Amino acid sequence: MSEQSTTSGHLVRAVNVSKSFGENEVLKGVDMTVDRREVVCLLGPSGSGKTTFLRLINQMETLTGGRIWVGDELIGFVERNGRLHVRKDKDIARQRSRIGMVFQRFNLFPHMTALENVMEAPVHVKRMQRAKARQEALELLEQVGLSDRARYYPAQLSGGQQQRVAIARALAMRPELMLFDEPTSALDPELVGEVLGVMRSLAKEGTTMIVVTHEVGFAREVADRVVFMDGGVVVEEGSPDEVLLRPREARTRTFLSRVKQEAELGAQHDVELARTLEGLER
Amino acid sequence: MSEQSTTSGHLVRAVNVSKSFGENEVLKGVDMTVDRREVVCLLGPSGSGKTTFLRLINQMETLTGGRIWVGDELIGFVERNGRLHVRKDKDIARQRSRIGMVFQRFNLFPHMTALENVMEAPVHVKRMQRAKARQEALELLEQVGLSDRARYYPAQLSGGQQQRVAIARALAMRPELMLFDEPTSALDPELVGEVLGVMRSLAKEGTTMIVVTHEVGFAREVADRVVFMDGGVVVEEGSPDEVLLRPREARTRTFLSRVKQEAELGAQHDVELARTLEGLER
Amino acid sequence: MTEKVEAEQALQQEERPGRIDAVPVRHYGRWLAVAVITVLLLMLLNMLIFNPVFNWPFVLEVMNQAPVIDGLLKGTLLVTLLTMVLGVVGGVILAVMRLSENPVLRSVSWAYTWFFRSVPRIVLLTIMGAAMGLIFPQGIALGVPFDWKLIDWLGLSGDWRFLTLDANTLFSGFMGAVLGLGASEAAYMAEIARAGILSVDVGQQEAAQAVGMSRRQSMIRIVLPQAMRVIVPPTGNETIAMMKDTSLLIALPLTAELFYQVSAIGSRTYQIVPSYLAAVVYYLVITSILMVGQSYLERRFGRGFGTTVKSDKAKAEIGLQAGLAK
Amino acid sequence: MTEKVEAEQALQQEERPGRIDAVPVRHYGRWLAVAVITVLLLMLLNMLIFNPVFNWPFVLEVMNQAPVIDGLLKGTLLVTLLTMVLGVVGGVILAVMRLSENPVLRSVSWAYTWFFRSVPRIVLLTIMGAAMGLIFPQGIALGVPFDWKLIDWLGLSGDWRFLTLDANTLFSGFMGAVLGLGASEAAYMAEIARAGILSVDVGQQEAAQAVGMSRRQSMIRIVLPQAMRVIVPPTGNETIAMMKDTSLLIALPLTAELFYQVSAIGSRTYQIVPSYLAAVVYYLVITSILMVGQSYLERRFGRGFGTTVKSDKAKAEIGLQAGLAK
Amino acid sequence: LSACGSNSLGGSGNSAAPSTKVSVNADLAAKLPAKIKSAGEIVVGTDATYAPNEFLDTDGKTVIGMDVDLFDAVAAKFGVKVEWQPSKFDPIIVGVEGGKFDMGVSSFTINDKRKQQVNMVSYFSAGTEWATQAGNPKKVDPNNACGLKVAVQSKTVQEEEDLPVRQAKCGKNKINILPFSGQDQATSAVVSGRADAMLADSPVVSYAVKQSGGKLEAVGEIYDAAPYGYVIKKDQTEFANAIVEALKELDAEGSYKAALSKWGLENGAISDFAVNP
Ligand SMILES: Nc1ncnc2c1ncn2[C@@H]1O[C@H](COP(=O)(O)OP(=O)(O)OP(=O)(O)O)[C@@H](O)[C@H]1O
Ligand SMILES: Nc1ncnc2c1ncn2[C@@H]1O[C@H](COP(=O)(O)OP(=O)(O)OP(=O)(O)O)[C@@H](O)[C@H]1O
Ligand SMILES: [Mg+2]
Ligand SMILES: [Mg+2]
Repeated sequence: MSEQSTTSGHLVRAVNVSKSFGENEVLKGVDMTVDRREVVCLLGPSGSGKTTFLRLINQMETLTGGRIWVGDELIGFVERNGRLHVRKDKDIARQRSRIGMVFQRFNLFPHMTALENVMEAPVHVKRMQRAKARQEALELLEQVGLSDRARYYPAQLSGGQQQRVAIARALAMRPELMLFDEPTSALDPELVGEVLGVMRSLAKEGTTMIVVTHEVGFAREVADRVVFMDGGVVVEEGSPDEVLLRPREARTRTFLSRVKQEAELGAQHDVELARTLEGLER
Repeated sequence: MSEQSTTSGHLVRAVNVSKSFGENEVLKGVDMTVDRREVVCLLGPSGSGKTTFLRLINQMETLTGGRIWVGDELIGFVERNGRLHVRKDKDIARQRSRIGMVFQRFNLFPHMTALENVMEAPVHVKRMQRAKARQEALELLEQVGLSDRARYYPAQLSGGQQQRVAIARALAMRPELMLFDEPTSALDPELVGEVLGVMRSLAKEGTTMIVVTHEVGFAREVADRVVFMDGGVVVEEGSPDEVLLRPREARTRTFLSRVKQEAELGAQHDVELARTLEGLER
Repeated sequence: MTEKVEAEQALQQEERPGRIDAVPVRHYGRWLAVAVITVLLLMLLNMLIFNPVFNWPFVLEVMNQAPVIDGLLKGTLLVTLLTMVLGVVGGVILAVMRLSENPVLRSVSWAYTWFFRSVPRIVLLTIMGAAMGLIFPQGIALGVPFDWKLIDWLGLSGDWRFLTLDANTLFSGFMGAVLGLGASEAAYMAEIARAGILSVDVGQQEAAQAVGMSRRQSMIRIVLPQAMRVIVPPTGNETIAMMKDTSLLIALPLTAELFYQVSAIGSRTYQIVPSYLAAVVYYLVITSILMVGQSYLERRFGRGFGTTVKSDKAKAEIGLQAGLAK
Repeated sequence: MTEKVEAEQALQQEERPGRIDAVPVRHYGRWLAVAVITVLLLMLLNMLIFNPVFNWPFVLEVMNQAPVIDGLLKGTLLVTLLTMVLGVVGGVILAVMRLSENPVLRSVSWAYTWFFRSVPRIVLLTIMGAAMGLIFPQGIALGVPFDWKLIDWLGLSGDWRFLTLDANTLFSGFMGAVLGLGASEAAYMAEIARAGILSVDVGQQEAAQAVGMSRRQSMIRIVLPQAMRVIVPPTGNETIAMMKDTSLLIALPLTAELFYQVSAIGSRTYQIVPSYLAAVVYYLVITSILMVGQSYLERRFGRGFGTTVKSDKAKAEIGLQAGLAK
Repeated sequence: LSACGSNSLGGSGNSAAPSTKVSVNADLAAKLPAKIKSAGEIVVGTDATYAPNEFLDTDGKTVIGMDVDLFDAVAAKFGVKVEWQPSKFDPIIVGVEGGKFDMGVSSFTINDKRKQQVNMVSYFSAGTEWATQAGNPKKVDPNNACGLKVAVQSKTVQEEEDLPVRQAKCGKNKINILPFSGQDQATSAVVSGRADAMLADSPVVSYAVKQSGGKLEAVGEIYDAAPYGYVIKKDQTEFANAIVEALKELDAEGSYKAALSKWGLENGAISDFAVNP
C-alpha cells in the first residue's frame, strides 16, 4: 500500500472505493483500473453512482473509503508516517489540472468567448504566455472543428458547439486522463453526432478516457473495455461485445434490454409518421 | 354583406381575412368555412399564419381586413348605419365564451387546482352555482380521464395531464367551436398519445374543431378536411387523403416531404441504437 | 476449502484499504480570524454589561414609559400600517397608469414616481411640516379649478369651492405623517406592483380571456394572484423599511412616535445612552418579528408553483469553499 | 375571355370586404381621468410659477451659494462615494463570512447584518453623534485586549495600548458620517453580495476547479464576474438610496452637507420654502443622473449572456389592456 | 473644492472683528483646566440654528452670533482660542459631562435641573417673548393661550417648563403644542399660519420679527427674565469662577456691552455674573 503503487503501468487504479452521502452509501467498494491509451465506457442505470465515481477521481467529492491513484500519485491524500493527510488546496488543484473533465451540462464560462474559455486555464493556472496559449487554443478549436467560432460567446453557440468547446477547454491543460460524464445527453439528437465524432478522434489519437454514456453504439465502436455498474458496485466488465451482446449478469441484461426497448419505442412514433406519408407522391 | 350572413349553415365563415403587424402582412386574404360538427386540420410551415388565424377567430388579435362570422354573429364588430363599430369589451368577452381555445403551452392557472381551473369560467363568467359547476367540472375531468387528479395543482401534473385539463377547461363553457393550436407539440413523445386520444373522442362526439397540428397521422384519421396554409394564404384544401397523399400544389408537396424526412431522420438514431443491441441475448 | 476461502478473504481484506481516516488540513488563517472575532465579541459583551453608561435597568424603565409605548403603537406601528395600505393602493393605481396606453396617464405616473423616489424622505417630511402652510396659505380647496379666473372673467364674485382643507392640519401631525410617508411609499410600491404584473406570463391573461373573462376579471382573478408571488416579498421589505423610517417623523414632527419620545426622555433626564438604547431594543424586536412574518408570507404565496424552494444548501457549500479559500 | 375574367374579378372584389375602418369604442372613463389629471397639473404648474412663496430667483441664489455647493460635493457626493466603497468591501467580506462553514464567522456575520438592518439610520447617526464619546470615554484603543485585567493579575501597571483613537473625533463630522453610513451599508450590501454569489451556477465553480483553478482563483475569475450581473443593479439602487440618506447626516450633525446648509440658510433668512426647494432640485438632478448611470451599468454587465434583454413591450401591452379595463 | 458659488445670502450683523481688543489675564489663564491649557483652545458645543445668538455665517462653516462674540472675548481673557463645534442641542450638556466638549455655549437658560447636572455661569438675561402674525389676526394673548396652536423649538425651556405650566391651567381646552427641531421651522409655522403663535427667548423673537419682513410681530411683554448660562463640567468649579472673573473684567472694559450691542441685545446685559445663581 505504498504511494508509488501504480508502477503496474495502470494510469488509474481505484481500489475498494466507497462513498457515502450521510447515511446513503452510493459507492460500495468499486475496483477499477484504466491503462494508458485505453478507452473505458461506464454504463449503468440512473443512480448507480457513475457520476459520483468520476467526481471522486477529479476530487469534486471526498473519498469515504478506499484509494484512487492516478499516475503515480494517490488522489486527495498524502501518506506521511503511516497516516493519511488531506492534501492542501494547492496540491488538489495541481492534481486536478492533470485530469480533464467534460460535464453533461457543458458549464462553459458564459462571460468569456470560446477562445478565452480555452485559454483561461493555460494562462492562469499554468502561467503560459498569452500568445502561446492563444496559439494552442486556436489549434484545439481547429481540432474540434470550431476555428471559425473562436470569438463567439457560449450563448451564441449551439449545444453541440458548446460541448466541443468544453472538450477543447479540458484538452488545453494537456491532461493525462479525460473524464466524460454523459457528454451528449443534454443535446438534441441531430447534434449528438458531432460531439461523438470529436471523441472518436480523440480515442484514435490514444487519449486515455473514461466515458459515462448511454450511447451504446459509440461504446461498441470506440471502447476498449465496457464497465457496467449498478447499485454502487461494478457488476461486470469486459470487451464491448462481451458486455453489450453477451452479458453474463442478469442485471446487465435487464438494463440493456430496457435501453433497447426505449429506443424502439422512440423510433416507433417517428416511423409511423413517416409511414402515414409513405404514399406521398413526389 | 349583412350581419346575418351565415344562414348558409356554416358555423365559421372567414372571408378575405387579412392581418398585418405594422409593415408585416401575416395573413393575405384567407377564406375558410367550417360546418357544424366538422373537424378541420390546419397544416403549414412555421410562420405561415396558422396561430394568427386562430387568434383572430378568438379575438386575441384585431382584424386588419375582411370579416369572420361565428354562428350568426360578426366577430369583433357590429354593423350600425352601414358602418362597422368595434364591439365593447363585454360583448367581446361574451363572444369569446362561445369559443373554446387550447394553447400549445397549456396556460393552466397555476394557483388553482385542476378542478378549480375547470370551474373558474362557469362560476365567474356564466355565474353558475358552485355546486353545479363542480358537478359538471368533475364530469369533464372524468371525460378526459383525470377524475383522480381533480385536487392536483398544475405543477403536480405531467404535460399530457395538464393539456387534458386545459381541454376540459375549454369545454366547461360548452363552446360551439373548439380551437386547438398545436396542442401536442410541447409534449414528450410518450405523452402525445393521451392528448390525441381525448381529441379523437371529442371529434367522434361531433364537436366542431379547428386543429393546428403537425401530427399528420391524427389529421389523416380524424379530420374531415385538411387546409394547407403558406405565406399567409390558403394554398390548398380537401379531404385528408387528397391533401396529404396527392397534393396538387408544389408547396404542399415540399412541406410534406420535409415533414416525412425529419421523421425518418429522427427514427434513424433510435433504430440504430436498437440495432446495436439487436444481438443481445435474452 | 472453506478454510482456504476464508483465509483468502481475510488476506484480501487486510490488503484492501478501508474507511479513510485522514488528518485534515489546518486552516490557521481561518482560526486566527475566529480567535480575533471571539475576543472582540468578549470585549463588546464586557462593555455592554459593565459599562455603567448603558444602565440597563433605566433602559427597561424607559421602554416601559406610557408615552414611549404609546409612541411605539401609534407613531411607529399604526403609521407603518396606514402608510403601507396607502402605499400599496396608490402603488397599484400608479402601476396600472404606468402600463396604460394613454400617454398622459403614463407620464404622470412616471413623473410622480420619479419625484418621490428622488427626494429624501427626511427632506420631504421637513418641508411638509414646515412649509405646506406657506405654500397653501388658503388651504387646499375642492371645487371648480381656476374658479377665481373664471369668476373674474364672468364678472362675478365669491368662490366655487365646496370644501376647504387647512393645509396645516392636513400635512401635520398624524395625518401629515401618514400622507407624507404614504405618498412616498406609493412611488416605491408602484415599481414593485408593475414588476409583479409584468412577471405574469402573457399566456395567463390570454387563457383567461379565452374562456370569456373580462379584462378586469382576468386581472383580479388570474393576474394579480400570480403577481402576488413577486409583489409580496419586496412589500415585506418595504414594510420593514417603513417601520424604521417612521423615526424620520421627528422632522415633521410627530410627537407621538417612538424615537421622539425616547429623545424627549433623554434630554429630560440627561441619560441619553439608555434612552436611545430603549428605542434600539424596540426596533430590533419589531424588525425581527416582521422578518419572521415576512418569511411566512413568502412561503404562503409560493402555493401551487411546485417545488420552487430549491435547497440552497449545496449552493451555499460551494460558495463557502470559494469564499474562504485559504 | 380576358374581359369576362376582369369583370368577374371586379365583381368579386366588390363583394369581398376589404380593409376594416371601424368606429372605435369610446372609453369615457379613461378620458375623464386624463382631463382631471390635466387640470390638476395645470394647477400645480400655476402654483409653481405664480405662488410668490416659491421665489425661484432666491432658489437659484441658494443653489449657487458656496457652502451649499461645498456641502453637495463633500457631504453628499463624497460621503456617498466613500460609504459605498466601505459598504461594498464590507458587504463582500460579510457575505463570504456568511457562506463560511465556520459557525462563529457565520453567526457574527448574521448578527452584524441583523443589527444594522434593524436599527433606523437616523437613530444610528443620532447615537453616534451624541453618545459615542460617552460609551467610549477613554477612546477606542488598539492594543492587547483586556490589558487592564492582565496587568492587574500580573501585578504590573500602565497599559498595553499602542494607539488610542478619540471616540468623539472618530464618530463625528466627516469621519463619523462615513463610518456610520458605511457600517450600515455593509449590512445591506452583504445580502446583495451573498445573493450574487449564490446565483452563479454551481457547475461554474466545478468547471473552474476541474481545470486546476484554486478556490480563490475560481472565485475571482469565474464566480464574481458572473455574480456582478446580479450584484450591480441593486448596488446602483443602494447608491441612489445612500445619496438620499446623506440628508440624515443632519442628525449627526455633519454641517458640510447639502441639507444642513440649506436649512442654515433657511434659518438665517427665514425663507425656508425656497431654501428647501434648492435642496430638492439638487436631489432631483443627482438622482436622475445616477439613474441614467445605473441603467448603463446594467446593460454593461449583461455581456456574454445572450439576448437576456427581452422586449418588455409585448408584455407591457398585455398588462395595459389588463390594467385599464373600462 | 469650493471655488465656485457665492456667499451673497446675508443674515444680519455679519462677521466683524470683536469690537474691542481684549487683553490676556495671566492669573485667569492659570485656572484653565489642564486639557484646555495644553490644547490651547476650548472646544465648545453649540447648536448653530438659533439666530441671532448662534448660527452659521454665509460661508456655511463659521458659527457667528451674540454668544460667539461674547464668549470669544471671554476666551481671549484666558489667552486661548475657541473651537466652535456645531451639535444638536440635546446632547450638548451630556457632551460636556462626557468630555466631548469642554463647554456648552448655546443660549442655555439656567434652571435647577441643569444646575444639578453641570455648573452654569450666568452672562445674559433673556426673557421669553411671544410672537404672532403681524396685526395679530388670531387675537393671541400669551396669558390665555389655551386652545391655541403654539410653535416652539423642542427641548428648550419654553417647551419643557413654560408651556407645561400654562397647559396645566387649561384643563380640557389644551394648548396644541408644535415642537420643532429648529427655531426656523417654528417661526415659519407662525408665518404660514400653521401655528397661531410661537414663544422663544426674547433675542430670538426680536431677530425673527426683524427677519420676517413685517410678517410677524411680538405680542405681550418679555417675562420670566432668566439668565443664560455657560455650561461647564460639575467638577470644574474653579474654572467656572474664573469665567465669572473674566466676564466682570470684560464688563469693566466695556467690551461686554459692545458685544451685545453689536447684535442689538444690550437690553439683556447683566452685571451680577455668578456660578449657579
Ligand atoms: N451531493 C449529493 N448529496 C447526496 N446524495 C447524492 C449527491 N450526489 C449524488 N447523490 C446520490 O448518489 C446516488 C448516485 O448518484 P450519481 O449521480 O453518481 O448517479 P449516476 O449513476 O450518475 O446517475 P445518472 O445516470 O442519473 O446520472 C444517487 O442516489 C444520488 O441521489
Ligand atoms: N404579436 C406579433 N407582432 C408581430 N409579429 C407577429 C406577432 N405575432 C405573430 N407575428 C408574425 O406573424 C407571422 C405568423 O406567425 P404565426 O404565429 O401565426 O405563425 P404559425 O403559422 O403559427 O407558425 P408556427 O408553426 O411557428 O407556430 C410570423 O412571421 C410572426 O413573426
Ligand atoms: Mg450521472
Ligand atoms: Mg403557431
